[in-house]
Amino acid sequence: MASVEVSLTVGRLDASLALLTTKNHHVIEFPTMLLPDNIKAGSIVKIQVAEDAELERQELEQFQTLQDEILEKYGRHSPQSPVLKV
Amino acid sequence: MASVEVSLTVGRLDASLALLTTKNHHVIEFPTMLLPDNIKAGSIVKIQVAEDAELERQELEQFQTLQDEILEKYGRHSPQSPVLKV
Amino acid sequence: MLSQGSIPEVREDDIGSAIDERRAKLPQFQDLGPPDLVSIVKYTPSGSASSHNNKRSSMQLEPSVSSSAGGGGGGGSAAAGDLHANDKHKGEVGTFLYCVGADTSDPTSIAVFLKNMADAIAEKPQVWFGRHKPYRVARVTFATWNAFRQCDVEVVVHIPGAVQSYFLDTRGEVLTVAAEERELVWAETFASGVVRAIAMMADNREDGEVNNVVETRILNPLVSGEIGDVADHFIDVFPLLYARGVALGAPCDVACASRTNNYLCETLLHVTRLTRNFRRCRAMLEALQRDHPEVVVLLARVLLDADLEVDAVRLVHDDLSAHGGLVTAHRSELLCVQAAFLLDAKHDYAAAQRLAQAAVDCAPSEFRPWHLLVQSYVCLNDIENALLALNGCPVAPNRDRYIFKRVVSVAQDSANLHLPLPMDVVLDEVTGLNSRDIINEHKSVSPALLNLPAATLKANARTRYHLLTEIARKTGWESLLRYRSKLFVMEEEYQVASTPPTEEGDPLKPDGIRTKRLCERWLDNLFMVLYEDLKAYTLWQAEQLHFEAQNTHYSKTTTEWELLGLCALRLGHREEAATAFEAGLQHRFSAESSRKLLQIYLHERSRLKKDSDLSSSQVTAAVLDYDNKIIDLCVKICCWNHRWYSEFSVLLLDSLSVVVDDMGITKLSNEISSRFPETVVQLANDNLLAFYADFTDDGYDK
Amino acid sequence: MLSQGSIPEVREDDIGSAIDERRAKLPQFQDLGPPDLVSIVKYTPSGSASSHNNKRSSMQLEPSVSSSAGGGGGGGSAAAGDLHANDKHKGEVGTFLYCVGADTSDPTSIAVFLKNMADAIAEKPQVWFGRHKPYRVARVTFATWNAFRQCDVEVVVHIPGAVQSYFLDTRGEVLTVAAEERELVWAETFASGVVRAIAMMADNREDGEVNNVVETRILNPLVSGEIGDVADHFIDVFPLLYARGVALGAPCDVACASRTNNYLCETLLHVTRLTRNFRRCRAMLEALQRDHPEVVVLLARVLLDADLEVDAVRLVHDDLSAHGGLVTAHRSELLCVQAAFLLDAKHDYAAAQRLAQAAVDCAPSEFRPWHLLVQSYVCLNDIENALLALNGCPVAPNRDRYIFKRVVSVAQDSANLHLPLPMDVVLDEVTGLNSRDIINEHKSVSPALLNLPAATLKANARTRYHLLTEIARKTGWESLLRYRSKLFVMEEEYQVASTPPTEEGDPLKPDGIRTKRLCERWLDNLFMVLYEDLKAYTLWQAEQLHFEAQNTHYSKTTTEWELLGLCALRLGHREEAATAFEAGLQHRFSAESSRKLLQIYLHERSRLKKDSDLSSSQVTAAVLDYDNKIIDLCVKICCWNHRWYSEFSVLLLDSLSVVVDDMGITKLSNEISSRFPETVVQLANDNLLAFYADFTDDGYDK
Repeated sequence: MASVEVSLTVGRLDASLALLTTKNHHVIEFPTMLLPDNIKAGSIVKIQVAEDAELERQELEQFQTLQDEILEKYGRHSPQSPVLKV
Repeated sequence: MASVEVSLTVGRLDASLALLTTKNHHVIEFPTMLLPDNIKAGSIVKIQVAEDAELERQELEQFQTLQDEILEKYGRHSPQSPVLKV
Repeated sequence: MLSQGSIPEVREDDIGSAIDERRAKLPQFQDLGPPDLVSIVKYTPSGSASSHNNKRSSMQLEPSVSSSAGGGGGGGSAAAGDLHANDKHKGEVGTFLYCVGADTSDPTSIAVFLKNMADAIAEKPQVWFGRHKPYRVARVTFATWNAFRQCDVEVVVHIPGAVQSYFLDTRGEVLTVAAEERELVWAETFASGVVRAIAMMADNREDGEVNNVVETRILNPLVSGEIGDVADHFIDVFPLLYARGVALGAPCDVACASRTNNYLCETLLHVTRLTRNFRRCRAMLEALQRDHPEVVVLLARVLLDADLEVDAVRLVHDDLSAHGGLVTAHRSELLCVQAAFLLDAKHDYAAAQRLAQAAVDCAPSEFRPWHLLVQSYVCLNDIENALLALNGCPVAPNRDRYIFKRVVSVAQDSANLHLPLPMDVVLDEVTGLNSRDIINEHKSVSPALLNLPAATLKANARTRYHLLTEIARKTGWESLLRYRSKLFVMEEEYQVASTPPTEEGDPLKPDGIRTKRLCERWLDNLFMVLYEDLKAYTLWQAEQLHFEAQNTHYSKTTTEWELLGLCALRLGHREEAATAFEAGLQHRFSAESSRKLLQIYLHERSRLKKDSDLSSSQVTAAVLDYDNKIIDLCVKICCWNHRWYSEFSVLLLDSLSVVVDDMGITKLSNEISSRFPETVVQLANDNLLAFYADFTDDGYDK
Repeated sequence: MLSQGSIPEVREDDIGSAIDERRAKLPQFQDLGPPDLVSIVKYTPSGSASSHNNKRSSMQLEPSVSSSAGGGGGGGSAAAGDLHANDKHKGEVGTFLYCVGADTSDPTSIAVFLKNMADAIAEKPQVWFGRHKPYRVARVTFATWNAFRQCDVEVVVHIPGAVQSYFLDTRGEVLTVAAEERELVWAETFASGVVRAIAMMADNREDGEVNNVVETRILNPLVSGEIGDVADHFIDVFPLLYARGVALGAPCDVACASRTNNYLCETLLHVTRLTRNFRRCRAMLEALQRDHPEVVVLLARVLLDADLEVDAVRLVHDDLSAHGGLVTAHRSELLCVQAAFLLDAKHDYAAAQRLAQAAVDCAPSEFRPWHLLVQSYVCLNDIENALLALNGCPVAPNRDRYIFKRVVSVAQDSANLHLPLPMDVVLDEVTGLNSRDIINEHKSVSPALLNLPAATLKANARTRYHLLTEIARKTGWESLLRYRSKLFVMEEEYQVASTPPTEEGDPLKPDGIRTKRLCERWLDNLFMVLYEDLKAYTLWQAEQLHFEAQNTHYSKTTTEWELLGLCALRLGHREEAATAFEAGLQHRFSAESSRKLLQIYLHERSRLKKDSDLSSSQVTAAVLDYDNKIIDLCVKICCWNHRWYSEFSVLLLDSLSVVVDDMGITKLSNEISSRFPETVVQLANDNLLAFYADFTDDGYDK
């Protein structure tokens, strides 16, 4: 499964955003919320990002079930009091 | 070691920023650069962030070595041609 | 009903200066652009001048071939400024007004419209700044913005004489249009005009469709056509323009306009609903869908408007199930259609919430998915998630509704403003209202009531405020505050947390900030706004109770009642709002109170019809009662609009249509005749009843 | 050298209007604020008026006790406006000018300064708009901005009569200052004035210290004191103000001002360097460091300025090693000091790069760390990383250098401007320059050369452009373009990549965008700017070669030579730049060319001294040659500055100090006397030599 793993240095950080730098001169605004609690300016963090195919499949399945329920409930019968015919 | 792990849904994304949503109604601007290549709108990603204490220690050591070298090279001898005495 | 009294005019300091100013401002026109401009040159005829003119040939309705728009022939590059340099008369005076809703589908239609206006002015001596002036019109120029092509279309009618028409690009240069493109350009020009008229009414419906540019004549674009049925024509040209609809911009609850989410599409849906032209529109969209799959969004909405629920549900289901995991560009919009349907029509809040969440996930920066998500949570009584989702709503502080703006600035009390009182329709209570008295009434209102901040919220801020008031209605104020401090970090806590680490590298933040989150500043502000509204409302209710307990009459002016009613309405207290508006309307007419009351009545009436606790005869009697009140309000508002040069209101057409559905056009007409003077009856027939009878797709009973 | 000819004035339409306007604008004053304002009321004495005045007592230099600043006594809340309501004379005229560098350490110093100015005006009939006017001065008002306390300090001198002083808050209300705070407030006021004068010179050094507000009299704050040694005083009060230095703002290469990185600290370092007052400053900072560890940053810089390298290196090393992994707030600044030292003084590029990178890592949004990082890479010939780091530089488009701005707007050609020619110093070549001729010369320059975009780059954009030109010098243009397209995604590629996925959920982006990155728009723009400079430079060089090959004289005006020289200088072609400036200066004097040439000479001179290929006598001869050229330029620029009412230039004091170090003050004085007329010699003595002799900490040989 494709995944990205990088090490970054934590520069400034406030309640919402942290500035992380990479070795090749990227500066990345990163949500502080996604940083562990013990992180402070000067820390080095390892970030791993991977696609969660299994969860994606589950969600898709649940969504399809919901769609089918909606069709069953509201798409099988003629409306009770059609105001108009087209 | 403290680490954060979250699952997020990828909404819009462009060359620099992706918008990710959490189940509890956070919207997070995330650098596209840190997403794997196969990610597209609708994907679910797992993000893990952890402090890299070992790398931190190494970097600190290297930095200290550099400092000591600088002291050795430039801080041990009197300057060659002092213009002023204080 | 074109009469001298229904044409407002602004006198120019220099003849033609309004057109010049418009041309200079073309580069600033955005999206839908401003209303059309009518520039008039008129004169009081002397012997020599009129004999000079009589030498001219009679009016020629076809555009002169020498102009570029006239067929791409020779001489098309003449500077537009030169085209005015004819027809000098002694004692000429230049005037202008704005105009909306005129048929701009070809130069002939525009010329006929201008000629009618010229005739009205010349019909009899005009009352002109206190004197009677026997004006003749030398020429009339019409300028209308083609929003698709970003060009201004000008038509000049010389009387007597020729008609010229040309297209100007944003630099004011004459644009050459190839003969084969001519039809398309005029279709664009026509649609731009219809969209402007409808979009303004739709965007400002909550604000009573009020237009602040008083020197504007507003016509119903759906009945003003010289070309036959305007609605049919609009539906027919829609496919030609569809792919460029984004150029027109979108309502302010859209963050980023798309092909299916813009003013052109919104207008199509309004036109179709108003004229009940569902069959034609459905066929058109089904054909269009073959090349543009995303049209499914519009098709679903039309089917729902046409009460073809089953068809709509299937259509949406099939599209949402077809693409597997891939997220189509229109997925979020379609999910919103489905969510809104489940929420409003089916009260299936749990399903609506999941759909809204799915819409948010694939378009996190769009507004509507978030609004629907909050709404679902409110309906599910899930206050915490409702507040969190509200806090997550994206905002666009600079977006605003489409309103008409002046191209030529005119002071409110300008000595150049000619604002006649239309004497052709007289309903004392309405048309005789003294605006000075109302201003004085305003001045006497307590500032606390007059300056409630909720009254000035704009665009999406108002929507988000509405969502907050719905939450507050479920929780009450005290409990709302508890929720707030449980979920959100307060500003002070934030300040501490965001201070950069000093000396020793402070720990990141105080405990708890991770589980709580920052309350967006705008939401914090809305809490304050809500507090002010609640304070005013509570004070009023307590006062009134106190007076009633003492058997004293609780006396307020109409303006005060109106402000109290609006406050109650914002807080969702519909019944108290109605009481306030009704109390105010007992003293005198108020357009704003009438419009709000009209909307309350419509709402109550529809609730009644669904009320299963009442017997059918009870319902019928109660509905009839509401119908009569609705008729009364609609006719009065129609008179008021006419007095301010507007003959078009989507609100009135929508409102009265439910009455027509109940009693048919003939009975409604009789009702109106029995209650109102002849001129008012005529106006109601022209502006309202004739529309149902002659301009709709036989959805109404005679 | 205060004479009538060195006081510019602007005539007021209403007496006192400048002071009124300043008061009205107090809420807009930011950071350092505007220059001081001197408002003068003068009159031509008639019999009655002067007898009226003679009743008054003689001038009283102590502030009147009734004013709040005078000791916190009674009546302190009187509105400041009332304090002017005395002294009405017939034929009164109001004038004003700005002033910088006056000693504002107490009301007495200010009063003496104002009295001297009044005496100069009354000394003899003033040439006033073409007529001789025997003016007397009725009163002078002085207003100076206390940037620490955000208040304006006003001193009014009535002649003859009392002195009043008071503090106004930003609303224009008189501020009550407790007696025990008085000393502190005056220390703030004093320091604010010194910082304004020095910061303006330092920030605009690259622009020739040019001040565009012509009606300004600029004095050297370090010699203007009535209180003894200004530099000593500044160093002594520094600890009192240190903690509030952030209020003064910081130079534009600082993103966020800190306690050790702001105009107050910069001024301390300039004052210490100019006056060679290192001992006093070091002792003060060492004491201050006990409570404020971050002062180590300033201490290290002072030690380096004092050539105490070993002390500095140890100090920095110890601090950077002391905190373990914890990042102190001043760490990034200290790393920058260390990196700059290794880069500039030691040419240890590899170490400098690692330190700059460490500085970037702990302050990624600061400017200087990035600039140093790029610089290190350039020196290491690592072009790719230099470009990537340049692209990473944070930007602040709205930050600009500190310049003097008008508080009262005056048109360039205003009939109220009184701009006398100071006749006390005459050096024909310089003071006789006809500005009309120069304007005409400007008009004849080809627009391509006149409008080179690099010339108008501001603040950090200029720094970043300089870094880009250094890269270009290493690579050449063609190779630079290859690097660019290898490293960066072009705008068009980006557009494709950022299009949202349509139908089928497009793959994220075309191949390769991951390894490349977006070129920031400003960097893209700088490439264009560089291209224009290179084009102009290449064209010039080719033309000149062509002329020389044909043995034709290559003829240019001074303005053209100047523009070519500036272009060459920007591109790092120092030798060609010098040739151009020298060629231009053969026709006529130019202040800009002279200043740039001065800087080139200083640079070459210092290179010479380090050149080990030359014999010591060769070096001495060549250095002497440069010294003579430097003397010549400095004296001429000094005359030019004096002609424009400015007696202060950090550039000149710094430049001439190297000559003083070579030959001593006496020899330098003799050199000047032998070459220039008496008045010029006097000026150079007053404005330059006297400074080294009397206002420095015996760092110079007599």
